[in-house]
Parts: sequence; C-alpha cells; structure tokens
Amino acid sequence: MLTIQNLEVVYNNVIWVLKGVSMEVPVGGMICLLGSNGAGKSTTLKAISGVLNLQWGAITGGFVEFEGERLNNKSPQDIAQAGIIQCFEGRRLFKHLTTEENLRMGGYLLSSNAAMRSRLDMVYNYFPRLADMTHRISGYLSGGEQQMLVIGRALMAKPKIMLLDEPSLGLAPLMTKSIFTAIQKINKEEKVAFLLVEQNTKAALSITDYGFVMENGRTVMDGPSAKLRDNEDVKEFYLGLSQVGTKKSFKDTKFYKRRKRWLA
Amino acid sequence: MTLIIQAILDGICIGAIYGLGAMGLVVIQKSSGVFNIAQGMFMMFGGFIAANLTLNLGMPMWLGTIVSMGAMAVIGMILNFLIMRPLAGEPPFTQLMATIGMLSIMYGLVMVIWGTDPYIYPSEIIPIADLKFLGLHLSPSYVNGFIIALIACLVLSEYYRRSKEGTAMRATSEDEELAASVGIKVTKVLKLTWSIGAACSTLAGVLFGMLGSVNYMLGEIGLMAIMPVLVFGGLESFLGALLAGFIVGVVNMIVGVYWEGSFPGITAVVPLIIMLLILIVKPYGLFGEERIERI
Amino acid sequence: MKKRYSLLIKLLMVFILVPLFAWSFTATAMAQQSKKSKQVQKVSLAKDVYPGINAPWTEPKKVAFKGTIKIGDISDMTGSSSKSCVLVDHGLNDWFRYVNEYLGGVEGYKIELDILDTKSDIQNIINGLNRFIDEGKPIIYSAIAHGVPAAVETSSRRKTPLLCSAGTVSQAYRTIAAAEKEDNYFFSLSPVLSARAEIEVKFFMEDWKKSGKSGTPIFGSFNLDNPLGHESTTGARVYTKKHGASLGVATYCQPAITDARAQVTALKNAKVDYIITGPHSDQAGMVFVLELARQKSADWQPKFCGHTTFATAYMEAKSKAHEGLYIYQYMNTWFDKDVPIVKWMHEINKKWHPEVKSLPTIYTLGTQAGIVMTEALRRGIRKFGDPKNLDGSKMREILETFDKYDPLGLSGPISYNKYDHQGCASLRIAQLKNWTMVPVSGWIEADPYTDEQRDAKYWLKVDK
Amino acid sequence: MTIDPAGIYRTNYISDVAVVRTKTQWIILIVAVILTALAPFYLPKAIVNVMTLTCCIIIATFGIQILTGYCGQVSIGQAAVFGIGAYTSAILVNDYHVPFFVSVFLSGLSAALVGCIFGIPSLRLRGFYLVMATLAGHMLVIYFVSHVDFTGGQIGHKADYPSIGSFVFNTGDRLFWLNFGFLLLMTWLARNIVRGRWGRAFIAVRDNDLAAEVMGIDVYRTKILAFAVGCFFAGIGGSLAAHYTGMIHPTQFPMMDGFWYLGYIIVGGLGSIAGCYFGAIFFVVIKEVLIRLPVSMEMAKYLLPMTDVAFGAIIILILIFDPKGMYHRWELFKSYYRIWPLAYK
Repeated sequence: MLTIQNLEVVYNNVIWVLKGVSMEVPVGGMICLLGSNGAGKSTTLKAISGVLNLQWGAITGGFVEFEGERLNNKSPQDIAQAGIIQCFEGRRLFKHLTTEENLRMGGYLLSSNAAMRSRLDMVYNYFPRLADMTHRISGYLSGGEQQMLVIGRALMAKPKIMLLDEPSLGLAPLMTKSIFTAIQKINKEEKVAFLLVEQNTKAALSITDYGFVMENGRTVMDGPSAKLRDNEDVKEFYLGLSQVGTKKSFKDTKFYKRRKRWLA
Repeated sequence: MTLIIQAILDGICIGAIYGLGAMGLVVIQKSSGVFNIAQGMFMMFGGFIAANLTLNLGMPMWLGTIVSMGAMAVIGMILNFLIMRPLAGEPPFTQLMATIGMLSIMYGLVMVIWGTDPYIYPSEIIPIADLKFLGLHLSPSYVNGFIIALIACLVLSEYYRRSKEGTAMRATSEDEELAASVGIKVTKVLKLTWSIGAACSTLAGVLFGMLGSVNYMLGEIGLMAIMPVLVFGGLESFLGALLAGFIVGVVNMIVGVYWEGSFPGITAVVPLIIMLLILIVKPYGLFGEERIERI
Repeated sequence: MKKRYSLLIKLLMVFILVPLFAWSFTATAMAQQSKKSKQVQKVSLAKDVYPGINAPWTEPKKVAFKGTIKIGDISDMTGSSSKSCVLVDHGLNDWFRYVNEYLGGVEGYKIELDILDTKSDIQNIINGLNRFIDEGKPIIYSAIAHGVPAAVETSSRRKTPLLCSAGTVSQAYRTIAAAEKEDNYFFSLSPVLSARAEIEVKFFMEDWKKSGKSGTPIFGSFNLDNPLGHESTTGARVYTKKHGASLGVATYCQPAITDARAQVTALKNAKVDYIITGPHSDQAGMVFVLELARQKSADWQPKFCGHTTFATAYMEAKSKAHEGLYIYQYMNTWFDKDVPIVKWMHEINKKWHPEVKSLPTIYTLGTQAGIVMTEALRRGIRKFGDPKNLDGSKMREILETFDKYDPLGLSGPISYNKYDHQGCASLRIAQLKNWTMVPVSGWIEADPYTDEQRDAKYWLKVDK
Repeated sequence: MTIDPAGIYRTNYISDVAVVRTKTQWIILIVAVILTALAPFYLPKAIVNVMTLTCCIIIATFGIQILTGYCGQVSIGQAAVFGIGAYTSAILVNDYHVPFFVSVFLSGLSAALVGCIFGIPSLRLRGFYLVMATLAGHMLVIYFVSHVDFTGGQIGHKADYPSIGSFVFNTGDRLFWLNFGFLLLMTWLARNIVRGRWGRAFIAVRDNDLAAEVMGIDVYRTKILAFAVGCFFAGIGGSLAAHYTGMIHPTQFPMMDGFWYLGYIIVGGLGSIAGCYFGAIFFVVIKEVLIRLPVSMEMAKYLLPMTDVAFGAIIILILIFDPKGMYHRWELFKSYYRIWPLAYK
C-alpha cells in the first residue's frame, strides 16, 4: 500500500539526512522501524506525512507512493486526507484544549457530525480512561493518558496508516504494555496499518510482523520480526543480548569479533 | 451622587466598546500569535469607510456598518496575504515591526483619502430615544454602543469556544505543525482570523466614532484605549477583555469627570499607570495564560 | 512567493507614482488657471481699496518688476488645524497676487509667498524656519507657530520677525526689564488669548445684566491642553474674578478627541451659565458642540462663546448643533459687504475663484496679514532702499513703527512697540444664525496689561 | 563582521576585534570624516541645519540599536528618553548655569536612570507586554514634563546656545561641528561597548537568555544595563537637540518617533552600529525630499502623509526582502567591488 524508494531528504539545503530509504507497508500491516539515535527514523516519518517542509526540509530524491499516487512534496493536509496520520514524538497535543476538543481536532476532516460522534465512541471504547476525563485540559493529563489521547486523536481521522513515533517514550513498562496491546487491537479490528518507530526494540519486535533497520539514513536490513529477533547483529546491537541469549559478562564487552559490517 | 452614577453608566457603555476593540486584537493574537499594533488603525479605517458609505452614498447606518465590516474583512485578508504570510515563522519582533509598518501606512492613507476633518455619522445603528430618568441621561449612541458591543463579544466568544473553526484556530495558535498534520489548513485559518479581527475592530471603530466623531486621530486614541484593556484581560481571554473594558471605561469616565479640570490630560494617563502596576505585579495580565514569548 | 512579491512591488510603485502624477497634473492645471486669469478686467474699486500705496490703477498693471521679495509662510496643510491654515494661505495668495498684478507690486518689487507645509510636525517647523531665515527671507508669516514655542524661540534667536495670527502673553509681551535685555521678534495680529478671554467675559457680563437675573453668573471653560488652551483658561479665571463672577469649572481636552462626554458632563454638573473657550482644533470643537447639544436640557441652557473656527464648522459642515452659538471675530468678515475691502474680496473671488461661494472669517485673516506685511515692506523699502539690505532686525524696527495703523478697515487699528507686540486689541462678538454670522456687539477692547501682567510667570502663578 | 580583502589575516585577538582593520579602511574613514566636517563650506545652510539635527537622531539611534538590536529588548519609549535628556540639559544650563559639556553627560546619566526604571518591567516581561510597558512609559514621561512647573510646563523651556568658556556655539556651522564631534565620539563609544564584554553579554541575552543565564551571565543585570546604556545615548542626543532648537516643549517628542527609531535600525540593519547611519540618514532624506517637493497647496495635503506611507512600506519591504538591512547590502557591495573586475559569481 505504502511504498518508499530510495528516499533522500535534505534539511535547509545542507544537511543530508536520508540517503536512500526504501520500505514497503502492506495493507493492515504492522511494521516496525529500528535504528540508533539520529539514524533518520523520525525524518522518514515526517517525509511520509509531509510536515517536512514546515521544518525547512525537502525530498530531493526517490519517492513516497501511497496507493499508487506520489506523495512527494504534497501538503500535509492532502496527505492526512489520503489517510496517513502521524503521531509525533514526545506526545505532542494541543495542551490548552480539552481532551474532547483534541479528539474533535483529530477528526477535523470528517464530513458529518454523526461520523464524528461514532468515531468518538469508538475511541472511547478503545481507551475507556479517556471517556471519563473528556473536559480536562489535556496538558494536565498523565503521560500514559496523553499517549492514549495522541493515538486516539490519530484514530479519529479514519487513518489507513498510522505513523507512531516512539509511543513508549518515558512511560512506565505497564503503561507501555497496555498501549501496545491497544495498538495491536486497533490493528486487528480496524485494519489500520502501523509504521512503528521504537527504541524499545524487544516490545516492538514482539508485536510487529515485519521490521526494517536503519543506520545513517539508509535502510540496511529488513525481514520478518521473528527472523530479526533471531538475527545476531540485531540481538547484539538493539536487544543487547549475546548469541547465547544470556546477559553479557564484562569479559567480552569489547566486541571486536562482531561489528556492524554494513557500515564498512 | 447622580454625577458618579452617570459617569459609571457612561463608563460601562464606553467600556463595552473598548472590550470589543481589544477583542479584535485578541482574535489575531490568539491564532496567529501576532501582536497587531495596527488594530487601532483598523478601527479608524473601518470607521471612515462606514462614514463614507453613509454620508456620501446615503446608505442607512446599519447597512453601512455591515458593508464596511465586510470591506475591512477583505482588507485584513489582503494584508495578511501580502505582509504577514511572507513573514510567517519569523521571530515575533519582525512581525511586530511589520504591523508597525501597517500602522504607519494606514495612518498616512487615511490622511490622504479622508483628510483631517471630523466625520459625524448621520444616525445611530439602532434608533433609540433619549433615555432621561432621575437626573441621569443616556444618549442613544452610548446605549447603542453598549448593546451592540456586548452582543458581538458574546457571539464571538461562543463562536470560538463551540464551533469547529474556532477550535481549529486555537489549535493552530497552539502548534502549527501538529495542526497541519491533523489536516487543518493553517493558511485558511489565518485568513479567517485576520478577517474576523478586522471586521470586529471595524465595528468597534464605528461605535467609537458614533460617540462623537471619526477623525484621523481615532487610530492612536483607540490603540491607547485598547492597551490597558489587553493587559487587564490578558492577551488570550475574551470575557477577560470585556470585563477589563468595563473597568477601564469606568475609570476613564470618573477620572475625566472629576480630575480632568485640575489635572488636564490625566484621563489618558491613569489607565496606563494602573496597567504598568499590573504588569509589574502580574506580568501576563489578570486573566492571561502564562505563555513565554521571545522578541 | 514570486507572485506575492510582484504584488508588493506594484503596491510601492503606486505609492510613489500616484502622488507624482497628481502633482504634475495639478501643476499644469494651476498654469492654465493663471493663464486664464491674465485677461482680468478692471476691479472697480482699486483706489479706495489700497490708499496706502499710491496706486490708482484699475487695469492689470504690466510693470517690469525691479526684483522679487520672497516671504516665508509656514503652516499645517495637514493635521488638526489644516482647514484654517489652507484658508489663510488662500487669503494671503490672493492679496499678494492682487498687489503684483494691479498695484505693480510694492515699490516696484514683486512679492512672492513661499509656503512650507509642516505636517503638524515640530521638527519640520523648526527646520523650515531655519531654512527660510538662511535663505534671507526678511519676514516670515505663520498661522500656527504661536502654538509652537520652539518656533518663536528660533525666530528671536535668528533675529527674524515671525508674524502670527495670535499669540500668548509670554510671546507677545515683554516686561520693561526683559525688553531692555533682548528684542522680541514675535508679532501677533490679534488680541492675546487671555485678552480674548477677558473680552468674552465682558460680553457675557453685559448679557447677564440685560437678562436681569439676580446673583452672579457661573462661567465654565473648555480648552485644549496646550499653551494656548492653558493661557485661555488662566485668562478666564483671572477676569471672571475681576468682573465679579466666578469660574465654576475648567475642562481640558487633547487636540484630537473622539468624544467630549466627560467634559460636558462636568460642565453640566457645575450648572455653568456661560462657557468660554479659546482657539480649538476642528475635531475637538465639533465634538464638544455636538455633545453640548445632546446634553442641553430645559434646566440647563448655557451660552457658549468660542473661536471663529466654530463658524467654519457651522457654515461648511452645516451642523445644526452650532445654531445660536456665539463666536468672537477679530476682523470684518465675508458677510459685512458694506466694508470696501470686503467688497474687493467678493470681486476678486468672483474673478479668480468662481467656484468659491462663501469664505468664512479665517480667509480675511490671510488678507489682513498680507496687508500688514506689504505695508511693512513698503516702509522698509522707503527707508532702506533696495530690499536686499532689508534683514530681520531692520524689519523688526519697521514693524515697531506701526502706530494705530488701520489695515484698510479690516480690523481694529494695529500698533506695535518695544514691549507690546499684540497688534490689534479689540474683538467683536457675533452669533451663528440662519447659516451666517450676525454681529451682536461693537468692537470690545481689552484692558491694557500692567507691567506685572506682561510677565508670563504671572499667568502661571494664577493658574495654580 | 566586516568582510576583509584576501591576504589580510588576523594573527591575534586584538586585531580580530579591532574597529578598523586595514590601512585602506583607515584612509577612507579619515577622508570621509574630513569631507563631512567641511560640509558647511560647500553645502547650502538649509542642508547643514538638517544634518545638525540628524547627528542627534543618529546618536539616539545608537541607543535603540544597542537596546533592541544587540540585547533584544524592544522599546518604543526612545523618544521620551530623548526628551528627558533634552529637558535635563536645558534646565541644568539655563536654571543652574552648569557648564554645557558637564550638563550633556549629566543629562545622559539622568536619561540612563530613567532607562533603568523603564527596564524594571523587562525583568519579568517579554515581548509584547514589554512593548506596551515602554509605550505607557512614554506617555507617562510626556504627561509629567508637560504638567510640572520646573520644566516650564506647557510654555516649554529655553535652552541657550552651548558654550565652552567664553566661546559660544551660536552659528549654524558651529552647532553642526559640535554635534558632528559628539557623533564621532558616540560612534567610537558605541563600537567599543558592543565589541567589549558588555556587548557580548547583550548578544548572549538576546539570542537565548536561558543559555546566557546558564553561562553565568546575570540576565537581569544585563537587561537593566542595556536599558541604561541605550537611554544614555538617547539622553546625549536629546540634550544636543535641545540646545540646537533653543526651546523644548512636550509636543516635540511624539509617540510616532518611538516607532521611527525602531524603523531606522530595521532599515539600517539590526545589530550593526554603522547601520544606524544608513537607516537614520535614509529616512531623513526621504522626509526632507517629500517636504521640499514644490507642489501646490492643494497637492501638499495629499503628498505629505505619504511620508508615513513610505515609511511603513519601506519597513515592510526591507523585512520581507532583506531582513539584514542596508548595512549588509553595503558590505556585499564593498566585497564585490574590492575584487572588481574579476568578480566571480
């Protein structure tokens, strides 16, 4: 459904961030995007959702294709209209608006009021905790509730793909788990495809069914999550386990025997 | 005794108009984050257009007012398109200077087009008889000002609180990138804001001019009247602006009636003094939300 | 983006080009107009118009001028008092044009008026004054400079007479001590503002006696918050006391106000019988009168006397609210046709400005100033010969030789001396009725000032 | 920072922060100064008078440049502070017979004091609220000086010709030389302030006051300092202007001037002392030209408000097309013609 080929992105005509990213998101797929900090994961998402040009960035090469049509340098509104919704890193929401207003803003593009109502009910039964704080100023919600609100807001817009940027950032493990279960549930029932950027690699790989690994603005490795989970390199560098699956002992911390060989 | 009651009544009537004028500025500030110092000039320009329509083209007052509001809405849109849009994302200081430029241009243009003579409106918007009771005297223009300004304020604040566009505007002022990503057309929102702001201050200008006359100084006077209102009410809240308008109006009137004779010119100064005190004690106004801006 | 920029550039182009076009257009228009006015026939009463210069011509006189004398004129073409200033300059222009075309100029020299707009900006006034003085203008006229202390100071610093329509005590008078130290280069044409206040009070006291009411009347004043306004108020305070009445309440306003609610309310509360004012800006005057009309009631019918500009508002803006107000005039107006000079005025305007139907008092102010300056120049040339060696201080001496000089019956006699540069000392009160001004009193003269009163400090002290 | 011709390297810090770097620059500078100083001999008096006043304006513009351009505190009260300087000097010289050259600096100091009072809100206020505070401050100052006795109230206050010993600056030329001398002095002072420790502190506060605070700069002290310095300059300019006009009156310091000062630095270029010259002179020229245009009385009415229109339009155009201001253009121009005709694209 969503295809990316050799995507290249440059910020204010100097900083070359993406140097050729290619990936493929099937309908209703559950994809995770791994990579160390600064690998360009967030930039990829922004390039897809089109908010790049609000940040002086531009797509200089390759293309993003959604259901057969190019999205390069389209306005964010049109892309959102097409059904790609991004949730920014760090639980960004309209802090001075109430929960309900936030959700309604999420459904800004919905035509009728009835549609809005039904979507609202749906969101509320996915996240019952939001239902009983509809008129709170969203800035004062707890981290987990804010994350729910963010996902809920994205869900309001009848998305076909949701781009989640670090949903587990700074959340308690329990909260993370509940969020991820919610995500899975949504993916199953609403047939919404997810493109999930996550530092918590273990959790991410456990819920997704396919994964891409990025380094220095390139996709360097991909495969089904199960296979990635078993991949030695991924274990070494993202799951922090040695081949035996036990915690590493101090003795073999200097890992000259294994290096990221894709970075020659 | 009757004197002070009279002063308070007049003050409240004028205050409502101040509130409306301030609201025009708050609208723009709320969603585009621009402190439009040219708002007073918008008032004056609108007032002059209305005067032109009613005096020269012989429109009835209410029609003239509405038409001039429409015209100013368009002008506001154009100004936004020509001046503020290219400067989007610049630091607030730049945008402030741009509005100062606007102020200067409109000030000059008014003198070119309408000269410096005072213009007197032919009638009030709502025809009312003189109210005279127990020594008090409410002239129709004041009653007009009070009623219309009050209605406008309430309608506007309701529109912002309830309607979809209103919420969208608030959302945009909050976080443009996010707003864009949920599919709000930011440019459209800004266009809407500027036209609403301009129309609203036009109405204020017409009412203001109806008290006496419309002249080329109305812009400066309007700005000076609006500023304390803004500080009392804070740059973000509507009803705050209205209440603050009442306060300032009453203070103005009472000072004007009692002390203007012995301390000429003090009427213009007292609200400013109070404003400074408030600013030092409570930097974001009485009803304002804490929000850091850098210039 | 490109499109938006092009729009902006067009905008700027408009700002620059429109005025230039308009300017050139009017320039040509003026040229044609002057060509038309070349073939003007005889003005019947040239002789009795200007006995001063022995010039009995009735035909346009084509003389080869020996040279030109340029006179500076500084006025607000734009700003709160633009209307009056434009009229004054109109009057001046007409007079000089008449002198040049019919009387062969002053002693054979052409007089030209060099007008500079100040845009109500002080810096412009001072720059303009300095410029005129540097260009060696022997005398400078200004309808507004008396409101600008800096201008008066500049003129006396640079030793060039500055002729104004009116003045304050501190400008027009010098105590004996002060006059010994330095000369005064400011010349006023009509009573100083406190004197005007006195005349208004005198008139209203008469009115009070006639009405036969008992007790003493209460006066109220409404003035601008500027030097002129303050002196008018002080004058009102002093002279009401002197004539056995009292100043109940004094109100002030800024030159451009949009409503005068507070002021009128205060006056009404004090139940004043008479309201007297000094000079006013068009805006403030208009607004005040409207508010007054609104608040008048059966038990409060104050009588109001003000500056001539109120008449302008009444007759041009046709404002009903002004009906029946009193105004003071310091010279004959467009409406007393029996005065020869006024007849001349009508003739001239019929010939040169057929579109002009009626010209309120302010116009004659220009004529009066023109007459005085022409006379001064004439005397100067008679005394010193070539106008090239007429400098400021010489002109001051000449002007101080004026003693009861009658400006062709236009106003009361004008006399200057070392201590007193007030000029004409008498006013006349008129009433605004059926769209004209009806004189309701003769020329009332203000009492001469004592030496103490000539000191500006005196008026400050009384104000406190 | 100025762009240097090729082959000129700076070997130590002193030469790096030097005001004037190369011999050629020295020569050009000296020639320009001498030419300007000789203006009265080859320019008409009217223009010299305008130049005399412009010197005062430029000095005041240095102040607003340091305050807004360098320290980022927007103030519309500059005109009022200008007035404070004028009144102080006039009163000191005329009523208390303080020698002129003392009173100039005293008036600067008094203006600085008032500036500190203006600055107090800036400790807590940012942005628009600060703008409004300074605007209100302006109104208050004007109201005060026009309604108390010792300033002469509405009658205004005289200011005699400046004099040093028995020598009196009582002709247009002498006044011009006096003001021009002060202009040079003040330029030197301003340049040294902004390239010194204070200047760096100001810039740090402007760019990010939080970071500055972390760096150990006392932000509040710096802001107050900026206000004091900025107003000091305004005060000096004011007192010079007062003695030039000879009579000062509250109406000589209108609110619009506060806006114009900001306009000068925008057009001249934010954060450059030389930019003040460009901005101020540019607008003064426009104003003069528009006033001098030989138009009929009727036309004058329509033409003269165009100064305001032109002012606004120019500011906006500069902001949109060339936010760095004219000084930047000038630098580019210089660096282009230095290597002319071998310019590379």
